[in-house]
Amino acid sequence: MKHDLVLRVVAKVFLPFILLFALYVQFHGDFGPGGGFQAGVIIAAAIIFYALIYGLENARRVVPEWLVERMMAAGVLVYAGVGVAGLLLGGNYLDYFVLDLDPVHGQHRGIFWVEVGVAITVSGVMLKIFYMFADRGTPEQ
Amino acid sequence: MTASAWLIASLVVPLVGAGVIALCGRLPRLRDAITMLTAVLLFLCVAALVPSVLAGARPAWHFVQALPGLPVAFAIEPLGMLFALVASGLWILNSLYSIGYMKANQEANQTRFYVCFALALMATIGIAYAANVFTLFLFYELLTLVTYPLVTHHGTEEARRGGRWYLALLIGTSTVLLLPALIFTWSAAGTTDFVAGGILQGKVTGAALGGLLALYMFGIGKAALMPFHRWLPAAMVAPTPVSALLHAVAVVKAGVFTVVKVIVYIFGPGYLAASTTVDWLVGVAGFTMLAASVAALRMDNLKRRLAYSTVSQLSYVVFAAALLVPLSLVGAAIHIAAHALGKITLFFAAGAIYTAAHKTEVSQLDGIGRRMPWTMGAFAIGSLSMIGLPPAAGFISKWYMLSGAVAESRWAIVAVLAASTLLAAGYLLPIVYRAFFRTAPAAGDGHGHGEAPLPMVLALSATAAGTVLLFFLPELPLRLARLMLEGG
Amino acid sequence: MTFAQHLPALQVVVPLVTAPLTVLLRDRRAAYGLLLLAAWASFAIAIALWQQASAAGVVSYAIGSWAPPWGIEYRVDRLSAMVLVLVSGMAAVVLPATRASIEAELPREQHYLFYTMFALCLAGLLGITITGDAFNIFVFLEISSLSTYVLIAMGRERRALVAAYQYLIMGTIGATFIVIGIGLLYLQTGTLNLVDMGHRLRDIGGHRPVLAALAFLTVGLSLKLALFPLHQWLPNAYAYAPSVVAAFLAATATKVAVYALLRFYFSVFGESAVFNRLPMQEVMLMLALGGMFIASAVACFQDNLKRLFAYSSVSQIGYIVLGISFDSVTGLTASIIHLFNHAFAKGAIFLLLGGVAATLGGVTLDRVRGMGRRMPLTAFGITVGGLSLIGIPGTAGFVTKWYLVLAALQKGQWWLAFLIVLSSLIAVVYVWRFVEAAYFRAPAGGGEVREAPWSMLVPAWVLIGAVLYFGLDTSFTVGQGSLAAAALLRASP
Amino acid sequence: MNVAGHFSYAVTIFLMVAGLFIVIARGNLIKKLVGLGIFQTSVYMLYIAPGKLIGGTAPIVSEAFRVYSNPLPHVLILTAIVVGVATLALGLALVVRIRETYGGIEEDEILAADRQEDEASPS
Amino acid sequence: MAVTVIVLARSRNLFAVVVLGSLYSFLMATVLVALDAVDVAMTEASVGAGISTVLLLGALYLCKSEEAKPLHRPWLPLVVASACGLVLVYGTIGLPAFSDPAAPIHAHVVPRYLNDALRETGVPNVVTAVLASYRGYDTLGETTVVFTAGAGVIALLRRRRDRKEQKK
Repeated sequence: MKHDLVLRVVAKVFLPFILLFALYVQFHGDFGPGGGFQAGVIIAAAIIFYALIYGLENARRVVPEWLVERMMAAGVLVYAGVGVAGLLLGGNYLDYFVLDLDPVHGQHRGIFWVEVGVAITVSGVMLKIFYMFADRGTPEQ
Repeated sequence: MTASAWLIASLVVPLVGAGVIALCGRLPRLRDAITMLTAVLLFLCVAALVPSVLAGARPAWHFVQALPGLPVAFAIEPLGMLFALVASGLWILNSLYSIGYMKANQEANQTRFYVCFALALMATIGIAYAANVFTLFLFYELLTLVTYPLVTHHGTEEARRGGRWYLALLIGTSTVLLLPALIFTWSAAGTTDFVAGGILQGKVTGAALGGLLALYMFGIGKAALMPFHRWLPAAMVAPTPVSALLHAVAVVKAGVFTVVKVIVYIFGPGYLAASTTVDWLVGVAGFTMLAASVAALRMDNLKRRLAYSTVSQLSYVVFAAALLVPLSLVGAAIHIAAHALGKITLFFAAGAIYTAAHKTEVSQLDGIGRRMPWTMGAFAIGSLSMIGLPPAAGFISKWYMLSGAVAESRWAIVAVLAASTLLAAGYLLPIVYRAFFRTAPAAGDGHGHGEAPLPMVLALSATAAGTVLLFFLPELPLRLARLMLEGG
Repeated sequence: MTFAQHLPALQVVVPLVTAPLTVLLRDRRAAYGLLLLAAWASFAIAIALWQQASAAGVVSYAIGSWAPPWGIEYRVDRLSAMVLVLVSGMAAVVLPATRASIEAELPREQHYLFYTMFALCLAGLLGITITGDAFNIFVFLEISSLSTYVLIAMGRERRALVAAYQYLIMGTIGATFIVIGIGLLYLQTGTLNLVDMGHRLRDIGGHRPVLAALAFLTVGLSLKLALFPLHQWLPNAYAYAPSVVAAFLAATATKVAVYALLRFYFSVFGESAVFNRLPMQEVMLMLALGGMFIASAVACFQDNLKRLFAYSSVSQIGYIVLGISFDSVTGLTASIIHLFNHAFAKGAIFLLLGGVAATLGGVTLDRVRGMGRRMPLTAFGITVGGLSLIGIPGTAGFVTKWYLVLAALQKGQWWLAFLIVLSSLIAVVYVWRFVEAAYFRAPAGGGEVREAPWSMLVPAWVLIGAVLYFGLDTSFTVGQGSLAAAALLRASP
Repeated sequence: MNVAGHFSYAVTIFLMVAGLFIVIARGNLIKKLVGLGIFQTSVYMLYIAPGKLIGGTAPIVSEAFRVYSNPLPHVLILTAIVVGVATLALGLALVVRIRETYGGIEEDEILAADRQEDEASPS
Repeated sequence: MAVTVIVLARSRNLFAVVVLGSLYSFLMATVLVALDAVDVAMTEASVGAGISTVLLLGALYLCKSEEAKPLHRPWLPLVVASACGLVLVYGTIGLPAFSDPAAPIHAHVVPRYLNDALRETGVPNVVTAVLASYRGYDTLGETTVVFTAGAGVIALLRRRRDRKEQKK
């Protein structure tokens, strides 16, 4: 199906929207349903979608393996980092109050970064897994 | 050095010795020299303790608090002194003997052999010095473990089977019977220390007391009470020095020693006699004495015959102890020493015969006395001691047992003793007779052989001499034994 | 806020953060160094925490400064402190040995991932132990489990994969059971904080849902701690995993599950609910005995030493559960002590077996023939460990046996006392199969055989040393253990 | 007790039984995993359903509503779902490897293969 | 939903199984929405119906997609499973009825979330608030789980270069 023109065009049109939607889910998570995890999944889905249509190689060119693997780790670090930041700023671990002069803003900030962390890791992992399975699929030579 | 310093020394010396022996495995001569050295040192350490113990002192050492209320501690009382003295003293001769034996028979794994031997001695001393049943149990198990490699020394299928029996019976009895008994004692009396007059008065009564006694008596498998005696013949697959020291002195004596200790210092003869019946124990011991003797009669293999004789002789001690009267208890104590000397002589002789003439069966011994006069002479003396005739040490111990029984006017017991004496004569004297008064088979395969290597002959002559000596001056053991009863 | 107050959080966070870092680094030496650092750090933290706990009784830490029960609480009491010390300590001791064996057993580009997984496993186990929140237990249980599956699957033989898969299935079922149990509890108490739960359950009393929750948690945790007859996953998992993994898991994973069980029984349900309303005591007793005898018996017929000692693990777990089933201070003490004693012995044995596998190319009985002469240190180490499994006086195992028998006698159950000592005789059989092979049989293959690498010998002998030391001086294990046991029983409603 | 009030529990239990059954009974490794998934899903119901309040709305605070359904179970289940998918991924990875080394994904085949190995090379 | 599961249990074609699985997830998601668990529903839809399906299909693509007939009779498993079910029935009987406002889960702990979350965290979506803040630590754990899975899959599925060289 790589050469199906319609699909390619449709995909080209759709991808930005999917990613946009992902971002929406990500940051609107505070007010409506959604959050880092869902967003991460959607991002991953978008890329996978892309890979299915344009082929694994192109996908790899857009989102290279090393980046994916880094993302996996980075996300967790961001999350844990927020916690450590709380420590350094004199609170308990994962204490968001101290992240800003105004505790509520602190909470907001903390939650925001935490969600970012989740999104990064999740999308990274999902992509990586997909790549791995796809790898196994292609016969070795 | 203070007494307790000597005490620690006599535990450390064999340990260090074992370590050094292990290190110079590459240099046989040095290794053997060190074995001898260790043995002598150990004996000196032990001997150095005798005066103070005779003077009534009780050297003690608190090593470590193993469990709350259960220290690993040592305290020397007369009986332990006697036992340690016998074991360490005989180790010197035995080392001399085994050096000759192992060389002459080109045994393998000699280093392992000497290391385990040293460790076994350490364990024995630990048993002798133990201040409570817990410590005693610790070294009791240690002794089993370190002697196992000696039993299995040859590594043949037969040796392994013997080893399995050895472990199965010794570990089995000690774990399944002795350990619960120990723990029960502790939970009942709150202590396991050896105290003159016992620690169980009023704490354990009636049936429980009888049951506990049974657990102890059968749990101490090293005492080889029937039906747990099978390990002793099985252990005869070991090289003769092992049979000699361990199965004539260290291990089995550790068993009967424990029996006496438990009866005297845990139950307390008075309390035991007052509160429960021990006739069954006397019965079992008596039965073992006779049955083992009968079995010995039917053994053609020399070492196995001696092994069964050991089983029966051990029961003398249990038997005497179970009479619970002072005289017989003294007899029991003395018998530990007497039988040790006599039996080690017999085994030495057996080993000498094997080494010189490669003969293991009684029926092959016709006329061997002419070729090996020293050996067989010693054998004769040992036999006398076993039977209990003067001028051998066995007479004294048997004398005390008998007089104890007579004083109690328990004629059945006198009868049993007499019967077993006859049996002992029955299974030992024929050997002497064959050796001296039968002519060797003309085409004897082993003709041309003379005495065994010098070290062995020296050793066995020495032990034989000791047997006689103990008969003429039994002062030291007697005093120790009496001290024990006066409430060590 | 001083540094000391944040130790509870750091205890878990340190290894947790190490994992992604190792992935970022992607270099096996750096990863190894980092992990080693983290392990020793968390060991130090654990000891510090233990001192705090034994001083203050309970150390509570509100994560995110949300007071429990709204936020997640970290709660360190004597027992959890001890387990923390055990787990982190084992990691710290085992790790130095991993380098050599991993480089021997794994393809190069997997090394750093192995360390990642190890870090995650450590973090998960520590998390289970330290947390005071029911659902948090589940989360960290999953962290440790998932990483464990991977670690096992990294084994050399292809059977490692199947073993890991079976463990994954059974482990997940177990975890789900635990979630159901927690859910039932939550539905009745409305809280997830263990202590809070305990209080509210006391008011509710033991009506049906509580008992159902009890049942589900028991089954789930029993799967995790390989209580007979739910142990099928364990032998293969230990036998085919990389040796160091086997050593680490044998020493920690099941122990942590036992800890969780104790926690739920005595801190949440309360022993009255556990042992009075249900025939728990009898059930556990029977299962424990079954494990002690049947598993040991099976062990006697194994030719692969790893499998042999894996089955022996099952039977040893029987001892631990038996101690719990006594529902007395002495019994609990025995269980808690045995957590340590068995961890030391088994850890050492599996480490040394790793060395054997590396040098002799296998751990079957006929391969180890005559190794007593060729690799004396290794052989003797395994022997001492085995003696401890038997419970020979002078080794740590004896202390456990002592307390188990004592507990039985205090209940006046003579028959039980005899069964306990009898089961230890079976241990003699399977240990002696090794001893005879190692010392009293001629080597099968010729060729010069060296000792196992020092990097494996030293850690193993550290553990053996512990076995011997705690066999003679039990002031730490027994002292702390009895205190913890008393605290548990006192705290439990 | 009213049956209707416990309908949700009934569903939960049914799903659970079915899932568990698939896991244990089926020999196919992938199918086992699917069953496992269902088994885990059953737990979602157990948590979420009791959290619902009739007349309540999703727990997103605004002036419009007063009654909200219980958010805490939602949080827990979010975590549970994630754990579930993580497990699934790992399991599948294992299955793929098994398939590569054994050439099959039927439990029986694999066990048979191992047995043959044992017979081929004792110890 | 029940129907789906039964069919799923019976069907032997793995492809069908997978499709049914995702269908099942969708149903589950709708039910969850009905239960006001929008976040969960969203996740279930994206994960259960999305990712899982993709993964399963990927795995199928690598393995054969027909299931052999199970050799052993499925009675024992049925018994085991039903036994667990019965215990759960037994357990749930005592539980508060559906949507009972007095149930402890509504009475305890949660009220604070509902009443104060907005003020304390400034996030109206209480789920997010609890998820990321009150029980943020759980979520950290959850993220770690995901990470673990990812790293694990890498460890399991990465091509073994050196091994192939050995083969050659």
